Amino acid sequence: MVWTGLSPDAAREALVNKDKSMRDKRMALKEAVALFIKDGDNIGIGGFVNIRQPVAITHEMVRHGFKNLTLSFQSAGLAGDYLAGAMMLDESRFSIKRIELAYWAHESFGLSPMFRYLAERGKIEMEDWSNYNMSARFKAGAMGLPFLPTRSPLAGDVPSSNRTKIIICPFTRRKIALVPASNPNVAIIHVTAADKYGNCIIRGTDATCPEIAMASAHTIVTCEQLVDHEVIASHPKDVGIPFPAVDAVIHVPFGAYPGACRRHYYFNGDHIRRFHAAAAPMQKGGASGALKAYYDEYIYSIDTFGDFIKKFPADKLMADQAAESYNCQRPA
Amino acid sequence: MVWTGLSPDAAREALVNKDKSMRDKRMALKEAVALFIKDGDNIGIGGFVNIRQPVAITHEMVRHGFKNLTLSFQSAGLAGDYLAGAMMLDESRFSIKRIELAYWAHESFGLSPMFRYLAERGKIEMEDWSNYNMSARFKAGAMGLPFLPTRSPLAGDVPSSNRTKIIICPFTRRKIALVPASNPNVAIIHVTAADKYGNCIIRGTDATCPEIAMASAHTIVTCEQLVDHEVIASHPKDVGIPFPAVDAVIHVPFGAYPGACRRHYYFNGDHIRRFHAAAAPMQKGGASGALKAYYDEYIYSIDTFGDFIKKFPADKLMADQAAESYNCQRPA
Amino acid sequence: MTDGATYTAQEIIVVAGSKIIEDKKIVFVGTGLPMVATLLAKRTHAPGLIPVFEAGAMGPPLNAGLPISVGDSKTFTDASYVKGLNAAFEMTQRGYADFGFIGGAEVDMFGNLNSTMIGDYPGGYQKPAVRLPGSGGASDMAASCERTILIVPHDKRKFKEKLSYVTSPGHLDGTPNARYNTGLQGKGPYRLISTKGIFDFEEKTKRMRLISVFPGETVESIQAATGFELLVAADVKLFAPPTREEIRLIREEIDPNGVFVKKSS
Amino acid sequence: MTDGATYTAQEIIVVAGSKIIEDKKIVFVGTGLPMVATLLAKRTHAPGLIPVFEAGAMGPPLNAGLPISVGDSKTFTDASYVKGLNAAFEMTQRGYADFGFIGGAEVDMFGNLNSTMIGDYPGGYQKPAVRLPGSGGASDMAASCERTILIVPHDKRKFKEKLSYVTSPGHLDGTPNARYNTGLQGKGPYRLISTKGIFDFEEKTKRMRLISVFPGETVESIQAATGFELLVAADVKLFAPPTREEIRLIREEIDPNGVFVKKSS
Repeated sequence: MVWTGLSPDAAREALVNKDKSMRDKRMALKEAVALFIKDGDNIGIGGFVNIRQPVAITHEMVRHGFKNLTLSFQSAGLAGDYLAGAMMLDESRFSIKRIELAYWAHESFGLSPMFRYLAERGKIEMEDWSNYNMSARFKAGAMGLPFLPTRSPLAGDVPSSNRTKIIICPFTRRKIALVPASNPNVAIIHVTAADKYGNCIIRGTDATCPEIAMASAHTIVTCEQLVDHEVIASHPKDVGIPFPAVDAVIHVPFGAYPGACRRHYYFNGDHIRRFHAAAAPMQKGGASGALKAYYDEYIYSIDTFGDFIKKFPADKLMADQAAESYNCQRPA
Repeated sequence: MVWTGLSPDAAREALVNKDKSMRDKRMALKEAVALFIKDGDNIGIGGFVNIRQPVAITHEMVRHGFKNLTLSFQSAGLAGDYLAGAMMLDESRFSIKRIELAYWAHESFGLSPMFRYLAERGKIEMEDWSNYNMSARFKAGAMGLPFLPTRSPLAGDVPSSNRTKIIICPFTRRKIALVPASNPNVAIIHVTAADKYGNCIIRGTDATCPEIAMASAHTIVTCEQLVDHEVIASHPKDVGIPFPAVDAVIHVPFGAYPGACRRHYYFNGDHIRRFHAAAAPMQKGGASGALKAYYDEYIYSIDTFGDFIKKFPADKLMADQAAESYNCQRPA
Repeated sequence: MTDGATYTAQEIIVVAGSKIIEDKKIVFVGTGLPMVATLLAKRTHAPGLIPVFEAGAMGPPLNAGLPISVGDSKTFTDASYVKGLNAAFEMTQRGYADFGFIGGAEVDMFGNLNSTMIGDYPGGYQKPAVRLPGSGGASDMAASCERTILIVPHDKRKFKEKLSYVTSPGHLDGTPNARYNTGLQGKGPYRLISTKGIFDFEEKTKRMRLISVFPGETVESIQAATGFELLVAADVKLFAPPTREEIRLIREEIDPNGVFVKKSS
Repeated sequence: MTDGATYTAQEIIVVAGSKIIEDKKIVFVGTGLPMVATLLAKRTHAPGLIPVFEAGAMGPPLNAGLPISVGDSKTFTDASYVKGLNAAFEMTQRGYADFGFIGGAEVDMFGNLNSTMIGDYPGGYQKPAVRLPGSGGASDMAASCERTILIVPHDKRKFKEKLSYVTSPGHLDGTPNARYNTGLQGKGPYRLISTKGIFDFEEKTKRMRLISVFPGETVESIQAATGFELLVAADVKLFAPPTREEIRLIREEIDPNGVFVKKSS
């Protein structure tokens, strides 16, 4: 097995045949998820740990139900958790077959009980890489290359856990690693602002969102702000993802919540802990009741991500906005 | 011969041992050129054709005098011309040994008589690459890699003109080219704005300036505007070249003139043609008088680039500024 | 001429070039006449055309007028994306450029182009008879755009059996899958526009084939000005001369200063 | 203790870590205690320290306080350069990171770290006894920072003869030029800070060597808590306990909410 998404030749062919024109790509999130994601797809997940993860898109994916997905990311937190939690509850409704990853946990918010549950029971294939490996793999895919060379990690057990090939550099005669491109079927990305054509502005870290979007056959983008094209085009160097890389644009305020989004809101740590607490019993061998209750309340019983956000008290949402406005002070 | 600048290992070693602290790097252009450039060096030239070429730096290099330089660039116009013209006049005072290039001419302003003079008389070693090859070579150098793979041009005579190695990709089993990194000794770059530490903002095309600066052992930057660090740090995503990559910062308004610089001035085509007209007789086998007169008037008889700019009538400078402000309308 | 416009050889190239480009496609635009043809297409049948320039601009409306360089400030204003050369070529390598519009000093029957040197390669490489500018981005566009449109002024010394140097790979030696086998992407040369007519490349042999004759030329006059044997399509068309409106757009609106389209004098 | 401060095991790690970092150097900061140590260094002896975070920030002053993630908004405000993960790791690969500050769940005598899994590799890789988060950027920092500073809580089960899995390469098997020969860059592990003392890696054998003992510990107590034979420096030092001011800075200014430095209760 070399390619788990599209091969480089297939990725080029798909892009060549795609309608890359500048057209209105706004649609409902439900529609985008149903239109572009299929069972068995390799999904490239944007953001980094709990920063700008495509949380709203994962909720909609859970509601829709998909089977045998491959998830590709460098470091994920909530996006992985929401998909994995659905699998913990009912594998016939939602399942992940394989993950290609560098890190799945929550830094100061601790380990992911969902990842531990699936991994320690042997329920998913794992392929471990480093953050730079996964970033370089998406970048190779975005550049239209079959691989990129890297100097890390090169030694230890990471290279033997995956498809890295170590060669002798023909110029230096020293060892160097080649990591194969990742060209996912669908990229799921949350950005700070976008226009209706899909030109995206990302504040704070780009993470590897531009690379994942350019590498994938299709890209679904949710955005905190939907702005006129003229506003974005007046600062073209701010555009991190250009419109031809994007297939669907959905305006979803708080789309990365309870994670953080630069200039908009800081982490809701309480809710992250509450979500994890609901999964912890199953990870420890206990019952699914708490996790099922969480999914019923926050995902299955509602129709849109807007309904999820409405479950938070306005003063809590405003407090998380205020915390971010302290991190990043600027007049409106 | 594999490495004409620093080898990848030597480039890393030089950077590891360099003082990368955040300190005031302002100095006179004369001082920077004398301090960082040596005979025999490989010089990475920023800009693209006649856009944001480091013209002021090349004037100072000509006044200083250097021998046996290697010039590395994707597409150059005026910067190459000013250095080459000096060699045409007196090889014992200024000489280029080798060029690694994709293009040396002036688009709508025609061919370079200086390049034709040196090339057609066999006075310089040439190594032809494509624009993407040279860009990827600088990028490999900037990334700390010994090479990058590329899919172009792969066929035709360009790969056999240079050190490209074509291998079978171990993942796809298709042919792919590897181009060796370029790590010049010194990068010469003109930017739109910089702070005293060397954080640079580039408007319009980045060309390959960030890559060249990050790849080189030393970088000399001239800037149209020298601004407070706080002004730049308030928009950190606008920074194209970060301070540790820069060794000298010199405030030189019109530093790319008579070429163009986005948001500041458009081309002075008349002066470009006048400069070329001075070199044309020698290219056709004639006398050096016109070219010598040009260099005497515009470079040798004066002390700084400010004196060069003063030779243009204020209304012409203002007209070229006005032309650019039409290209790129924005209130001050 | 249909409506009585007079025009120059460069002007008919521009008109022919603009008509070959399709609307709503991404076009990687080389310097010179391709820029004029792109603007003409955008102002006539292809308002949704998306230009890309190698210095890094994607999708500018070009409202500030004709760029005189592919890194011109006019290419960045109101663009959708602006980076540098690496980004432009990486996008092309990825498959984002539907068309590439390139020129050359010499062409052979398989659409390979020379823009590097006149002389003997490799023997005379370090001291060429005439040194041309070099590849620039042309060889990259030729390697990785999905389809390329070539522009070469027609002249027996430019349409050659064997090039001094192959800068930009076309259909190589014309053998089946020649491009794929060398690692290239894209379908290669799609059309060639000269000062005398329009050519495609025959499916099986990949040889240059005359498909359209400019006014005043014949199959014979074009073959006579060509240094190799041309294929000729069964249904060669007579290319309609530029209209008054097309010429007016070129002369008055697109290139009023004659930067690339020289004024007939 | 010199001035009578009481402190926790995490607090002395933070103080030791901050003292190892040199002023005016670029420090690639991993998540957790390294962030606290970096802020403490910046507010004491190393105001010119330049932090880099793997999500893409270079040189932020961190005036908005302690980041709780290496991609935290606080790392971007007033930074000198902000891109994404590729840029941060490319700079490191190029040689821009003088120090890398990383943690792990297990360490061996050559400073190799595990943060991937507890269990049997490769046999039990797809069903580990305990699945840890994975490398993240740690293996990249270990591979390409010029010198690395490791932080591992001291425990016989964590200081092991053989790791379950080598995530982040240290001095590998300790043979001469082992790192260079596998293609790695940088000098590898420089110091290790545990909850019991500070270690370097002896020049010739690359084995972990005790150089500084935290208050309350002895060479013997530390060896007893270590799963392999430690080397011991000829002049082992007693590490001075944290000062009241250092503890105040940590508790009141740097990590007042106990995000990474747990409050003793």
